[in-house]
Amino acid sequence: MSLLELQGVDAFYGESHILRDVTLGVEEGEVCSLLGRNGAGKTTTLRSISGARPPEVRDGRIVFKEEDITAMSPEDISARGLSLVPEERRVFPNLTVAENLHLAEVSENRSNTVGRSLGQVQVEHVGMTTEEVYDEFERLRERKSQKAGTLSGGEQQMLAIARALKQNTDLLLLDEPYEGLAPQIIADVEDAIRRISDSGTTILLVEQNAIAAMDIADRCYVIDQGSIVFEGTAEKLRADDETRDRYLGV
Amino acid sequence: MSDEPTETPDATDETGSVVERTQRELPSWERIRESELFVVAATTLAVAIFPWLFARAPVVSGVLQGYQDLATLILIWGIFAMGFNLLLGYTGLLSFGHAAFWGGAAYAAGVFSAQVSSSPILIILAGTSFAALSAWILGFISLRRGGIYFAILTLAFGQMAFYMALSPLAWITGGENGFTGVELGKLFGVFQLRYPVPGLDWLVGTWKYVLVGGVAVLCVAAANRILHSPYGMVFRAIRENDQRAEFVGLNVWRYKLMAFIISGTFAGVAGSLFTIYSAYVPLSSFYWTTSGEVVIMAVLGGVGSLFGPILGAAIYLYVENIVSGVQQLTLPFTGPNEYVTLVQEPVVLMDGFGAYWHLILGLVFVAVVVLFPRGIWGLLMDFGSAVRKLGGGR
Amino acid sequence: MALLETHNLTKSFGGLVAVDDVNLEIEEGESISVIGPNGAGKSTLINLVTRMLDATEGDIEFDGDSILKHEPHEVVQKGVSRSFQTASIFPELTVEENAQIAALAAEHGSFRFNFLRHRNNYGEVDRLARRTLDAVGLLGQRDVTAEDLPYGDKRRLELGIALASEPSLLLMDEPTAGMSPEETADTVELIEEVKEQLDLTILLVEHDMEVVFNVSDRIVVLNRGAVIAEGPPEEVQGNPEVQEAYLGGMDA
Amino acid sequence: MSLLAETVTVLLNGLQQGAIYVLVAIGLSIILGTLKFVNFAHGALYLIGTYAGLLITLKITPTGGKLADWGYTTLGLGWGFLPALLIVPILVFVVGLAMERFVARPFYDRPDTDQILLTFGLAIVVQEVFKILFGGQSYNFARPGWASGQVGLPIVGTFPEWRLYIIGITATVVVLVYGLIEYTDFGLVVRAGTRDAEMVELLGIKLSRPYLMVFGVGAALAGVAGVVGGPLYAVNPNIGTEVLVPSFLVVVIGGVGSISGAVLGGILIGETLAVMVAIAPQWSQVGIYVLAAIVLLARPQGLLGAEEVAP
Amino acid sequence: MARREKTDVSRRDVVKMAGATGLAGLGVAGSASAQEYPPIGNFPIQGNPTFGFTVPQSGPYSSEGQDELRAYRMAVEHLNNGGGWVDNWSDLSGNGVLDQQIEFVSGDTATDADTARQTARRMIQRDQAIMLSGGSSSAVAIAIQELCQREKVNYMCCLTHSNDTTGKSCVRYSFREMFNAYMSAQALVPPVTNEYGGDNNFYQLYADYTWGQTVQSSMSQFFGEAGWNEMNSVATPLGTKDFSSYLSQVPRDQTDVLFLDHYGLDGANSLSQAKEMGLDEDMEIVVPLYNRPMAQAAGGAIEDVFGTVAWDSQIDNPPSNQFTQAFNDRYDRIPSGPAQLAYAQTLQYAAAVQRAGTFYPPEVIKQLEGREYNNIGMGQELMRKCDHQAQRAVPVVKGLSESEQQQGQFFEIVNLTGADQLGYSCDEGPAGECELGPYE
Repeated sequence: MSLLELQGVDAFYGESHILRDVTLGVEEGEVCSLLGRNGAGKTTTLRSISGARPPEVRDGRIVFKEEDITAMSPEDISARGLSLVPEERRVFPNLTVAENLHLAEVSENRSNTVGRSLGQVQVEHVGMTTEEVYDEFERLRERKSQKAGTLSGGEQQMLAIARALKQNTDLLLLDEPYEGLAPQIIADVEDAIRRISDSGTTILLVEQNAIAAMDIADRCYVIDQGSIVFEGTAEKLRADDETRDRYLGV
Repeated sequence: MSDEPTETPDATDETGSVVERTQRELPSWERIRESELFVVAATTLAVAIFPWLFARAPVVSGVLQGYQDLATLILIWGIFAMGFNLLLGYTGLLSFGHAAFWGGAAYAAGVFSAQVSSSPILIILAGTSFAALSAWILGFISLRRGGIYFAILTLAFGQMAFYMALSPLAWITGGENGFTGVELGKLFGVFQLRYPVPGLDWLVGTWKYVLVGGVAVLCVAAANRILHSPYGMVFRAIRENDQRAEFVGLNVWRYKLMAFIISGTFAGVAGSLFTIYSAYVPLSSFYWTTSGEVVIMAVLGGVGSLFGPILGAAIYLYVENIVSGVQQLTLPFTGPNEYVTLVQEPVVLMDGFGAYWHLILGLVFVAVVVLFPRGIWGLLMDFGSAVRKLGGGR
Repeated sequence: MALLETHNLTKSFGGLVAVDDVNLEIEEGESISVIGPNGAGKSTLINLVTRMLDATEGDIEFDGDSILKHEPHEVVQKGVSRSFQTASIFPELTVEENAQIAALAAEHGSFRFNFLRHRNNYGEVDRLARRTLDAVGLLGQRDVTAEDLPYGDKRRLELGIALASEPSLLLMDEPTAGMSPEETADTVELIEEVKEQLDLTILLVEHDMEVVFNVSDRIVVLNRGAVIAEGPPEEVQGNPEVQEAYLGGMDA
Repeated sequence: MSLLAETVTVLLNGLQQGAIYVLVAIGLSIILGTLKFVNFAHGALYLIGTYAGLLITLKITPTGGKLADWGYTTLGLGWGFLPALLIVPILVFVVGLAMERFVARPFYDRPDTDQILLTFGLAIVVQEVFKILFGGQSYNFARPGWASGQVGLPIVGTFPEWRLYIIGITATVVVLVYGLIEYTDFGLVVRAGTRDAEMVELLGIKLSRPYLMVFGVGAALAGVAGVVGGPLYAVNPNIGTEVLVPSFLVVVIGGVGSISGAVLGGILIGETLAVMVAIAPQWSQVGIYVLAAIVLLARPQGLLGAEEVAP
Repeated sequence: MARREKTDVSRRDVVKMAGATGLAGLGVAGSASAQEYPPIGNFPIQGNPTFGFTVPQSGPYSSEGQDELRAYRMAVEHLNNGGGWVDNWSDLSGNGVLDQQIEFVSGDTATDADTARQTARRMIQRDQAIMLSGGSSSAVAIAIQELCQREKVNYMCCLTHSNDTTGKSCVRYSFREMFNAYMSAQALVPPVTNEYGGDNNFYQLYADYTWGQTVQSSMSQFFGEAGWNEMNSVATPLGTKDFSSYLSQVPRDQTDVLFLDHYGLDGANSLSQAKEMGLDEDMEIVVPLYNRPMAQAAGGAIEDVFGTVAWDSQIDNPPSNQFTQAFNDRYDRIPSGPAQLAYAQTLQYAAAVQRAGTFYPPEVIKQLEGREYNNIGMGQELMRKCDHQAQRAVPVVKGLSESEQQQGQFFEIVNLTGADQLGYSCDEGPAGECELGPYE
């Protein structure tokens, strides 16, 4: 069975029906990419998976490590080894880089908060140590006592990814990590994602920058108007001119 | 959705015009109730029979234990609460400083009566103008901030007025003793306020009540008109979505200021009437508890409606003045002093019941905030329409 | 002369430059779409023009006058109206009242001391409100409380409110966001209709290409706050820079 | 008395008067800043703290109220002041937890206005319950014997020992709370949650518990204020509301959510009172409101309020 | 204050007029004997005569109010059934007043003038009270007596100490048994100068409202006349809770005696804070007017502090002892000063009605005016006609230490300064400002 499965998910923002019968699966160890135009429902999918509200999932199931996480709170889902690097990074601008990173660690000491509901689920990954993170992202080490709000966009993106890596992540959800970044920086981020993937972490990458995403992904889904319209390997998508043209505009 | 743009409503939507036609043919109860004439007439009638019902009617007044002056006081606070609600209920701004306008008007009216003229009408005008002016100044400053800041700022300014009257201005306000020099002349130079109304005293009592009642009807008419003027709609629009109101091109800030001034003016009318009513201005009219009381009245009665706050004022004052004097709470129809006595020996539910009046009001208030945001008036309306539905009506 | 002009318009939040030195000209009667990837500064641009945000640098001229000194409601009074991305309506008012508020502001200016005049005396406001509701196809639902409308109709009402302000320039922020394909098609049709009917100039911010290509005379492409391309739809579509920044990737 | 000595005495007095407001205001401020909850019932927590302190410290004879009617001739434990200083904050902390869970939490999503109305009503209820139980009259909360004397100070001569203790206790508590917020994981979560609650939850941190703690800590601070402030004045059911209004001023002057802001605001209010008393006593009460108005108009977010608060 | 007789018309006058137009007024009935006098206020009485007692039942003086109410209740019981002083007063029968059983209503003043006036209105209007009594603060008393004058209802003040009550705010319909600030000062001079010497520097802090101001000016006047030197007197605004800033300005090395002219709660706070600052080590402290709630709230701080009280159960004379005894028998507690005032004032009124032979208020007033009596435990007294102020003895007390205090016992009597050493003529002091207003 897949690490993560969405089975016929219907999600709503208030009254507007955003996801329609979305079914997809992410296999352990792969880089899976969810592509689509702006507003196609990509972010909604990620928010549904990670437990953020809204959207409201009214139908279907979300299964992670063979456990139904559909109705769980974000912190419980996170405790099971699923981390989200959200759109626009969402680092805490009033905290220093070190504090931002440390915050991710705080969540590891959560035996008192979610221990009971965690049950027998095995936590396989242990988050990186701060040193490992700094080794990965040298720039952050230099800026560690700086407030995150003063970092550049690329640095904030690195920090957001680093923060997720510090958790015991089995599945990393990346929401438009390249958004608003300069090309050189995009290359850096792409590099980092590759290395993370190589180290064994499963990744679900959401992008509207289809070409960049196809570059890195093993498998792709394309979503349009809230429905999955394509599923297959990156090669297959590259070969499918019609889909690319129609849904991605490339 | 039709393909072609059309000009006439009927062509676009037939059902709409059908509905309209039925409404024209069969004016519904709601429609009558909405009409301005009906509101004023009903208010006049209610104001006219209220003191009789409350203080003199057989049986009813005995059960209610009311008295003439309390009826007058209820109308005065009713005006205050109704005006306050234009701000809280309709515009969505919670002020904790309306004592400044009530008290300011009361003192201004008192000082005016002693120094300038004892004509009741002029006293009311003087007090009201002073309140409107104060509201303009305080509103101008307080409305720079919204939400809780607005509540705290108004609270602060109200308290400032209190301490001003207490000490630095004691030479004119009488400080702690209050202002005792109120002079009251004849209404229109003819009617002594303390005299009963010839021929109608069994109904309305004194000229004082006629004055207060008349002003109350005018205030209801004015408030009703304001709510049915463009302002009413703009106020509600601001309450629901002030950003959108700004972006349809309305000067939201000035409308908020107007709501504040209008509600301050109503507070001023009420405060001036209070001076006429009591011939005395207590210092506590400036204290923040006065602001708190009007908040409680408005919310208790129901912020969503014109009359809710008046009902709230009636309930509050009734509990404060009558229920607080109840020494023993007994089961109805038990004990010798009931109109219908079933059991001679009173069944005492609670001793020293009156002492709990403030606590009871507090608990009811909390319950209303949590459970019935539309207040007791809203509850009654819901109940009324439920009954009508049961009776087979629409 | 252009209806709306921006000169070197710049807006930065802290270190981030959201709108970078944008020079824009919109001629009267034109329909312009602003497109660009997420975070390109499209919404910020609209917020600047409607004075929701203060510009860091540059100037905005509407009808030949700078509007930087004006409050948002004054800008609306001058004829710049906007619709919001999420239906920003007055939920507890009826549909008709929603339109009347905007009509009132259009007919009576931003403020008036008319608090003792009955609303029945404002026939012209009613007429404008009804005409607008008719234009957006909501006249039949005019007595419905706005929050009870289905989502698509709420967005329609949102547009109606913007139109009832009698704008000469209408700014629309993603009018089809969250709509089903059918609703989107209806909306496109609606936009074209009202544009014809009401003789509007339109500035549209949109990500849905279909909508953009259908509605626009001209397209402006923003990327990281700056204009990278401008021109008729076909031209922009073929522009490699646009392809790269917006549609494609770095090695497309 | 020399001008210098007088000045220093006035400043010291102001510091002490401000200290109580600081303690109450910090709680108000962090609850408002973190939970976005407006607590008009915070004064009631002060009230509870004072009565609890009184009853733990001393044995009193109720002379009014239902307790006296029910035949309680003496009340209180008479354990002395130090136990009260330890127990009361814990007690009020628990009250605060209950308040968060059953009062505040259901209202987090309601508008500010509803929160104000609810807590305003609650404040009335608490005050009335105390009035009914203990009567409306005042009780003497005697200062502890070991602190009722005078201490010699340079320049000023003597100063009441208890008031120095108040300054000391307040300073200690403020430092502790500051440390809690700035240097602990709990504080880190709270600061992060203030900015972006959803992201904190996405990081796997349950916020309901830190929120509960924030409310509890804020309440406990009001409890501390009640215990140390109680002996300064006669104890009666009105003290809660009396302390609330100036404390709100402190919060808005200092800036919502800022501990150092609350400290600065409290000291400013205290000093304004003290200095005005020395210069123009008639205007002393008016002075603090004028101060608040000026600060708010000149700097709407408060003196140390960093965040641009929504208008 | 401006005169108001021109515009003032009582409701009963009006009823007459209404009657003349052939319409039922507010329901004039009454006995034939009552018809000798024209209707005024709530006269003639329908049914049993009702007294209205306005006491603080909530707020800071509620315990005092409860004690007053006990005394009022006892007074009505005694009037109706005999007992207490009623047995000794020749005017009173112990069988009601004018053979009518007295009923009473009570209401809360909350020590707030507004509430008090509202309560008084209710009693006058709904309960048709023929006489009101009560009050435990000057603002309340002044507010109610002003209303009583307008409504032509007798008012018997209870605890009100301000000069204004029988000074510039005096009214025809109100009488005060309680002494005023002026007399407090006079009474304090002999024992205080006796104890602390005749040549002292004194300093005053006074509450900045009429009561405090009258205390302050009275203390300045009489201690000045006694040869003391006033260094300064500083006003503290009402609402002040923390007096430390004021107290720290008192020059310790030069001041011999400090007067704290604060009442009740404020007095408790200022006195405790003065002690806390150790001012008592450098100077003596005087609190011109004590009451029980204050003593209770100040605790041990009142030790050795001079002041005056309305009355104290330790005063040893037959009426005082008799009252203490009766009260103790009835309620099993020691009565407070205001309780004695409440009891005495009710009986005084009833006796005046008996003498007048009618409840007709102007006649009752005439019976009270200029009355000399010696039956309430304060020596020979005179209820002055010119300002309705009783000229009577004033008890001077000293606070007991905390360990000596017990329930109902907070002071020791130092002196009962006699009426002959107190008072002022009708054209000086507060009386000089008094214009009583009309009888009818």
